Amino acid sequence: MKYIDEFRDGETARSIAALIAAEAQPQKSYRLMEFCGGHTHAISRYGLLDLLPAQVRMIHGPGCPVCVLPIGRIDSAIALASTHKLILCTYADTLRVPASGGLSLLKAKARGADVRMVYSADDALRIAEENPSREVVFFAIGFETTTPMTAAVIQQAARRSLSNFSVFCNHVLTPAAMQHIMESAADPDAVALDGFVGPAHVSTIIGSAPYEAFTQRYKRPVVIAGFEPLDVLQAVLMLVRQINAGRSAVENQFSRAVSAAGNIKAQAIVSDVFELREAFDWRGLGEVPLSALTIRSAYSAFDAEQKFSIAYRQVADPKACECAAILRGHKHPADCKVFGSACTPEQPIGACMVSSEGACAAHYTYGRHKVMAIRATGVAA
Amino acid sequence: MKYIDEFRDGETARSIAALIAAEAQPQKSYRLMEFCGGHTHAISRYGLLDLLPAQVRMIHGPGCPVCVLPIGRIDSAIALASTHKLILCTYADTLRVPASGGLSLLKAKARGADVRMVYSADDALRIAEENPSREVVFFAIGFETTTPMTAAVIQQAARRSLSNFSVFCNHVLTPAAMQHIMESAADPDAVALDGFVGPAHVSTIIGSAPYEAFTQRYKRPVVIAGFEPLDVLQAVLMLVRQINAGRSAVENQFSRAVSAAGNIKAQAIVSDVFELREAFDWRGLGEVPLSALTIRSAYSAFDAEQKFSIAYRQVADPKACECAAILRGHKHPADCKVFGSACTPEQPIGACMVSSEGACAAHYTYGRHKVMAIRATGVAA
Amino acid sequence: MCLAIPARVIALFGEDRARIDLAGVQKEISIALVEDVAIGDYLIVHVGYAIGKIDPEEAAETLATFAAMRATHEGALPLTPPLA
Amino acid sequence: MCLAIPARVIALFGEDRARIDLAGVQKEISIALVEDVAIGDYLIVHVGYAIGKIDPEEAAETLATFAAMRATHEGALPLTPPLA
Amino acid sequence: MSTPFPRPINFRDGRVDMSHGSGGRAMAQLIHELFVTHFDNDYLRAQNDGACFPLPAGSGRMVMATDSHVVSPLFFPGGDIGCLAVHGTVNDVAMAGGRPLYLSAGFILEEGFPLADLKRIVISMAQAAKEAGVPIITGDTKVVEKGKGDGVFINTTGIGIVPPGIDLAPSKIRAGDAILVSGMLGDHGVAIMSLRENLSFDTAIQSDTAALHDLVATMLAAVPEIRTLRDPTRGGLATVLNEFALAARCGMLIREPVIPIRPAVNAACELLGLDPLYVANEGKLVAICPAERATELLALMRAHPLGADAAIIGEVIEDANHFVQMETAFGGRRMVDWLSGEQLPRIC
Amino acid sequence: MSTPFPRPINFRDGRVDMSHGSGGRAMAQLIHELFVTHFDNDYLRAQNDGACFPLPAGSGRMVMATDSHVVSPLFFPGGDIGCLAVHGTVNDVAMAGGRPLYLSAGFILEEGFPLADLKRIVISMAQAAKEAGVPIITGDTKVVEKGKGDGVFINTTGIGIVPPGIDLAPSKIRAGDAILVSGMLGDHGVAIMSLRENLSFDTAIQSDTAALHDLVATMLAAVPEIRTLRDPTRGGLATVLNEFALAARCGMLIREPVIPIRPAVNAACELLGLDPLYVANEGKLVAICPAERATELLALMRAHPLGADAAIIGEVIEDANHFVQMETAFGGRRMVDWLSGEQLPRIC
Ligand code: SF4
Ligand code: SF4
Ligand SMILES: [Mg+2]
Ligand SMILES: [Mg+2]
Ligand SMILES: [Mg+2]
Ligand SMILES: [Mg+2]
Ligand SMILES: [Mg+2]
Ligand SMILES: [Mg+2]
Ligand SMILES: [Mg+2]
Ligand SMILES: [Mg+2]
Ligand SMILES: [Mg+2]
Ligand SMILES: [Mg+2]
Repeated sequence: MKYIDEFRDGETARSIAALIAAEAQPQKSYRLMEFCGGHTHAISRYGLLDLLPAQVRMIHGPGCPVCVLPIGRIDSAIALASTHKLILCTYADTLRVPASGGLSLLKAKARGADVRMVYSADDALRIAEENPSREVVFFAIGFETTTPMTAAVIQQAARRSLSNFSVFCNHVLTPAAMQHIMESAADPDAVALDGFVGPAHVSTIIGSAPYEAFTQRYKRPVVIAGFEPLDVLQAVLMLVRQINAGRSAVENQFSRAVSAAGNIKAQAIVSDVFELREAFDWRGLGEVPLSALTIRSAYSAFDAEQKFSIAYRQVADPKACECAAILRGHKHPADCKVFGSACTPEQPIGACMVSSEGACAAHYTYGRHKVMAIRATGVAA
Repeated sequence: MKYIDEFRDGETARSIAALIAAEAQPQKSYRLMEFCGGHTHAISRYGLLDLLPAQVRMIHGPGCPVCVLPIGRIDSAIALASTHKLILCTYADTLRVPASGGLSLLKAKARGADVRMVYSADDALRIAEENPSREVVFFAIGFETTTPMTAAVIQQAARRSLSNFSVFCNHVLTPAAMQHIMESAADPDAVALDGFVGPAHVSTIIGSAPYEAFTQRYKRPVVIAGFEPLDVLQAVLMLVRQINAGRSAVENQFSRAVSAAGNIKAQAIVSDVFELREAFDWRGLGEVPLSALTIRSAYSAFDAEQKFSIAYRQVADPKACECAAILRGHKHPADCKVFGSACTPEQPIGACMVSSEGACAAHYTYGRHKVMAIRATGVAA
Repeated sequence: MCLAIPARVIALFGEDRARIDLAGVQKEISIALVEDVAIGDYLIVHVGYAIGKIDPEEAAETLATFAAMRATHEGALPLTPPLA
Repeated sequence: MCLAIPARVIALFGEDRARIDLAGVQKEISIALVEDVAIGDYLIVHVGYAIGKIDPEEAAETLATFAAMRATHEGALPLTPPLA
Repeated sequence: MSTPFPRPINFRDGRVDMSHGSGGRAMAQLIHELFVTHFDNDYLRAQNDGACFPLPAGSGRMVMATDSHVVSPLFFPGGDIGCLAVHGTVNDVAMAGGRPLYLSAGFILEEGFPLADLKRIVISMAQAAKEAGVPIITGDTKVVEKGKGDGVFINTTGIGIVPPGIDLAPSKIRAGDAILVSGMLGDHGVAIMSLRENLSFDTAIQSDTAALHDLVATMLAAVPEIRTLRDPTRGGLATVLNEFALAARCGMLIREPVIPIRPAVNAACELLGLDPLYVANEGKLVAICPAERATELLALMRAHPLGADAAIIGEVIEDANHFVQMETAFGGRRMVDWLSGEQLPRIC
Repeated sequence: MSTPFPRPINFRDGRVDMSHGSGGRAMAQLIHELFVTHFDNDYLRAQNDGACFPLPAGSGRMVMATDSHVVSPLFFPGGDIGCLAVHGTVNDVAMAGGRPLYLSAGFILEEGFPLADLKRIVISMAQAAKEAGVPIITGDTKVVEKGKGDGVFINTTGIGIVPPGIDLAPSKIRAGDAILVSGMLGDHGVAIMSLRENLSFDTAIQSDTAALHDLVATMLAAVPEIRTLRDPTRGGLATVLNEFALAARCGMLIREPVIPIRPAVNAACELLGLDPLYVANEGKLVAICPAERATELLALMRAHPLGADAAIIGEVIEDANHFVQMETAFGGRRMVDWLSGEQLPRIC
């Protein structure tokens, strides 16, 4: 597969790794947060950690839209499907996210709620057209990458005057979350992160420019990277080099798909339909100002939150869960007492165990053999 | 079972039969129409014909509400369920009645129509209350016996202001059909029937009085009989005696349940809700004036014919079918060329093969061994 | 025809409901269409409603007639002839 | 996150639709979010929509960098150590 | 860490979801903690996709029988779909004259089905299998989406060994043979119908569901001349007799007064417009045997707890039309035809 | 009049209705004109509720395996539920080292299902059974109401004979053993997914559904030391290896670059966010054999038409955690865990 296979070559990986090993200074610490679950996935799936020297540590960020969806919003989605007896369309990713009372959308479906898995926002629109006598809500989640499609179907619904279709919008914003991670510490300068691997496809949409303010303000380098393993390794090398040089610039490893300005057409569609939400509750991170989108009043007829008077009720994250610390880079999944025992991908307790891109799930699924080995031998991570 | 078993005693039957044999005059013909399918059923099921002398012949009348339901009205019921996508509630008896295009309610159900079998009209009302967002139509069929329940649920629906419930009324009247059988011949005096076994439970409701005009006008005796085999035999004996005496009175064999006036309370409920329909198309008989009921304007909100603008389209009975002649006593099921070959209870062609009470179905199910024997030996019936 | 069967009333409830028994099978039915129902009455039950009552005296009379006929013509007719 | 994959455009239809091919797997997608799509382009496909195009020159440049790095440090690191 | 299932299944509040049929960890856990635990035998514990067992010793033949169980409601007076699924197939093996050896069980679960109900059913199956002495040695679990199933369907397939000299077949039926039934007819069907919404009535009647292989073994040991056996399940006695008549190209004549039917079953049928001859049984059999052995066979059956109400109900006759006829209690004779369509409650 | 079915079934426009499961005339006719006609063997013609067959001669053991088939869509590139139902159970018998002898078939039909489709499926089953040389000797038909099934479910149960000396079991697996697969992985699952509404994509990939008993016989004849065999159906290769690891209390290490997967299967998985190791196969097997016999076994498999793309993909290792691990094409190592939940298409 062109533009895929070339970026998965093991020989090249070892060459880049050798450069990283050569250039990373032994006494220095390179704590790099890959913001995005796509990178977390690549790191776990390809075993990239094995290729990095000990002083280069990868920290999994909150960049998985499924993981960060707060319990309260899943509860609302379940209530829409169960109480209002409407058709709730959702990407499969959200089906197993734990909600209150041991529920999830999948369990609500098993209890009779009409929850339909869609592969594209278009399918939700089609379902609404095929079921004119029933209300259809699209449970929209995702970062900037997934937002334009939701905007496009809302525009279409408006054009077709579809009265039984609406969107429960949960789209969130990457730069705001990155900023929050820095801001939420008492002293941003002391945050235990030395650089960021910037998201691939989010940046395809928003461009590299939005990260400039971030690097300037927080003096941490950001390297936008593709999701293939060589992309990640090259980005790590680029970060190591910036850190060595004391620089903190935005660099673009994923130049084959990301420009400075991003996808202008998609941005225009998004800003026609959406506007900034004052604040949004992120699972693990808590309330983050200006970190999400809401539907503009011109399209309020398609806003499920208004149509069905959805009132958000904040639900505390489970006590035992260390996600908040993990998502901020303070802890590792293996540090959580319930990892792999009470908390598993089958019965996740916290956000990070939900999607295969969550920090804990990725570790459980792809890296558990190492954690187990570590536990067995008593060696700390 | 008290009031049941005593009326099924074989010894007594043979005694009554002996009296009939003794009293029926050899050269005389006693062509007796049991109007009602209930009697047809009893005759077939208990093999009563074996107990009657040759000159006493039983002729199966049109007294099976399922058999006489015309194709056009089943078509309308299917259209309600299929085109209007509503819930059609029906007694199981109607499910297999053949409609146009090889359909039936059962086949429409198999093709996705929401057809629900109910045991009582009350169930239809309950289904309407349980499905407030859907239209529910009760496909009401039956003679005078089954009409009061339909009237009662319409009254209840009105009391509860149920807006999603209506009735597709197909209730028909016994005396009108009996009269039609006499009238439809060029010369009523020449009709090949010498007496009538009058219906049991219909008469429980309407009483014996309504038959007086009939016997006076057509000079044919009517004996109202219960549905147990001894009831039927006794009624036959009573008819033989009247015919021998040249009398044509209304007599009541079923005096344990039928009075002259009938069930006044039920009659009142019926006449509150229903009024005479100008004419009704009977399968096999064609259009019969004043032979059915329709919902009064005070209850028109519950009249599915008005609510869904059901236009009756007459559909000709199948060519090969001899039902019309059979129902008038001119022919016997065995006279039909397709009996038991193209026309079977599984794939009925005509009305009389539909319900187990139809003349042809009763013969097929209970008496085929004799027809077959007759055919094999070439002996005419 | 109209499938209907006599069954004995064993309990009366409000709202025109009664419980009937037929050889150990019990069912709740509506008695909205009949008047003056008492426990012990035999009701004629059709599609979940009583449509009438059995008059025990009339029934007894009919049975008496049968008995009389039986006395006159005991077993006078043979059983069905064997299959043709 | 944001599962997206580059695939080659093999046909263009009206209403912003295109057909893409990925190693013999073909699918119709929406190109409503991207401009100037030509047959032969590699589009980045996410949930049935193209979100951007691969710039072949930039891709070539990245691959050239890789080649250069490979030349400097061939096979310099061992495979993963055996299971602990 | 020797199990991949760190948390036990919640059999109290849990529900079947699609993951229980995915082949993944949730499914493996369900199989281990429910099926293997309760069916409890070495064959299942071996965790193969099939079970190996010793080739039966001796001569004779083997028999294989299968039935899917789709009964609704799942729980009914006298039993549930679980024991029914065991009895149904054990009986089909027995009707071939076989001594049942092993069963397989295939579950098709509907998403959302309460795990508590599933557990109850599995325990009932395990109990029935144990009582019958026929282990469930292999199985399969599938989960279908909500609305594409009906709670649970269970297929059981059984194999057994038919002793040498036993060769039952309806084609062996001859005119003059006696027709026997092992007990009261219609109990199962009436027990099921009493629970149906819309029909609901109260009765003390319980399903007769039972495993008949021991009764059959007793019968065949004494009267190996038995022509054929069949359990009158769906479609009841009438259907079995029509099947026999068609297969043997003969007629059947039964006598209504001697057919054992409980008064309450008759009453329920009167109320609903049904004919008890067509109502299902799950613990009864119909036997055809040479007339001269009928009395002896009857006595034997009556001595067995599952045959206490057995009766000789009629005889096989010659008839080119293969009709089943009945002499009524009343003295007439009528046909007992194949069932047309489903037997449904009638109003007329 | 020798048949009670005066009019033939309309297999062109007809639909399954409740009467086809009632036990009555419509059901008897369906069985005669469809199942008995197409499956066509003396066992079925005998019209018993079970089929009797000769006790297999010789020594050795027998095997019994069951599977219900609930695949959707019912017809797919390369096959349909009919042939799949035959292959699926023939393969389970074969995986135990058995030579399949007989099959049973249990149909659960949904009211409204087109009889034309049913006929097509039955003909496909008959063809597959014939090609495999494994007759379907007994069956069962149930009809469920519309909305309580999904067109048709088919349970097949098979029995076979395991030659003396063959005793396959995952518990016999030892560290050091070689892991082999018989061909390209993931074809069936991808062919099915390509037809799913919402996902629909076009590919030349066809289901690999096939009966593997001949391949297995060849393998076992030459290398009776094979430890165990399994067909990686639901849950794919990853699931089989995890099952083996758990049962044998060992670990597994496979090598990504040598696992045979078609580029189009990989591409489809990339598009949908799936992992081909978890995708279903219906004509492939996984074999574990002592390392020293692996090369010979591989050569044998490759010489068979159903094993042309066979490969040695890894080895059994010691591991107290019973993990399955994979050396990636890339050079790293990762776990190949049990599937969590269903494998569903992802957006992230
Ligand atoms: S293992 Fe579970 S509970 Fe612990 S931090 Fe991760 S998600 Fe939270
Ligand atoms: S056998 Fe059929 S076609 Fe002939 S008269 Fe009777 S119902 Fe009509
Ligand atoms: Mg069977
Ligand atoms: Mg059975
Ligand atoms: Mg049976
Ligand atoms: Mg299986
Ligand atoms: Mg259901
Ligand atoms: Mg299996
Ligand atoms: Mg299988
Ligand atoms: Mg298998
Ligand atoms: Mg069966
Ligand atoms: Mg369905």
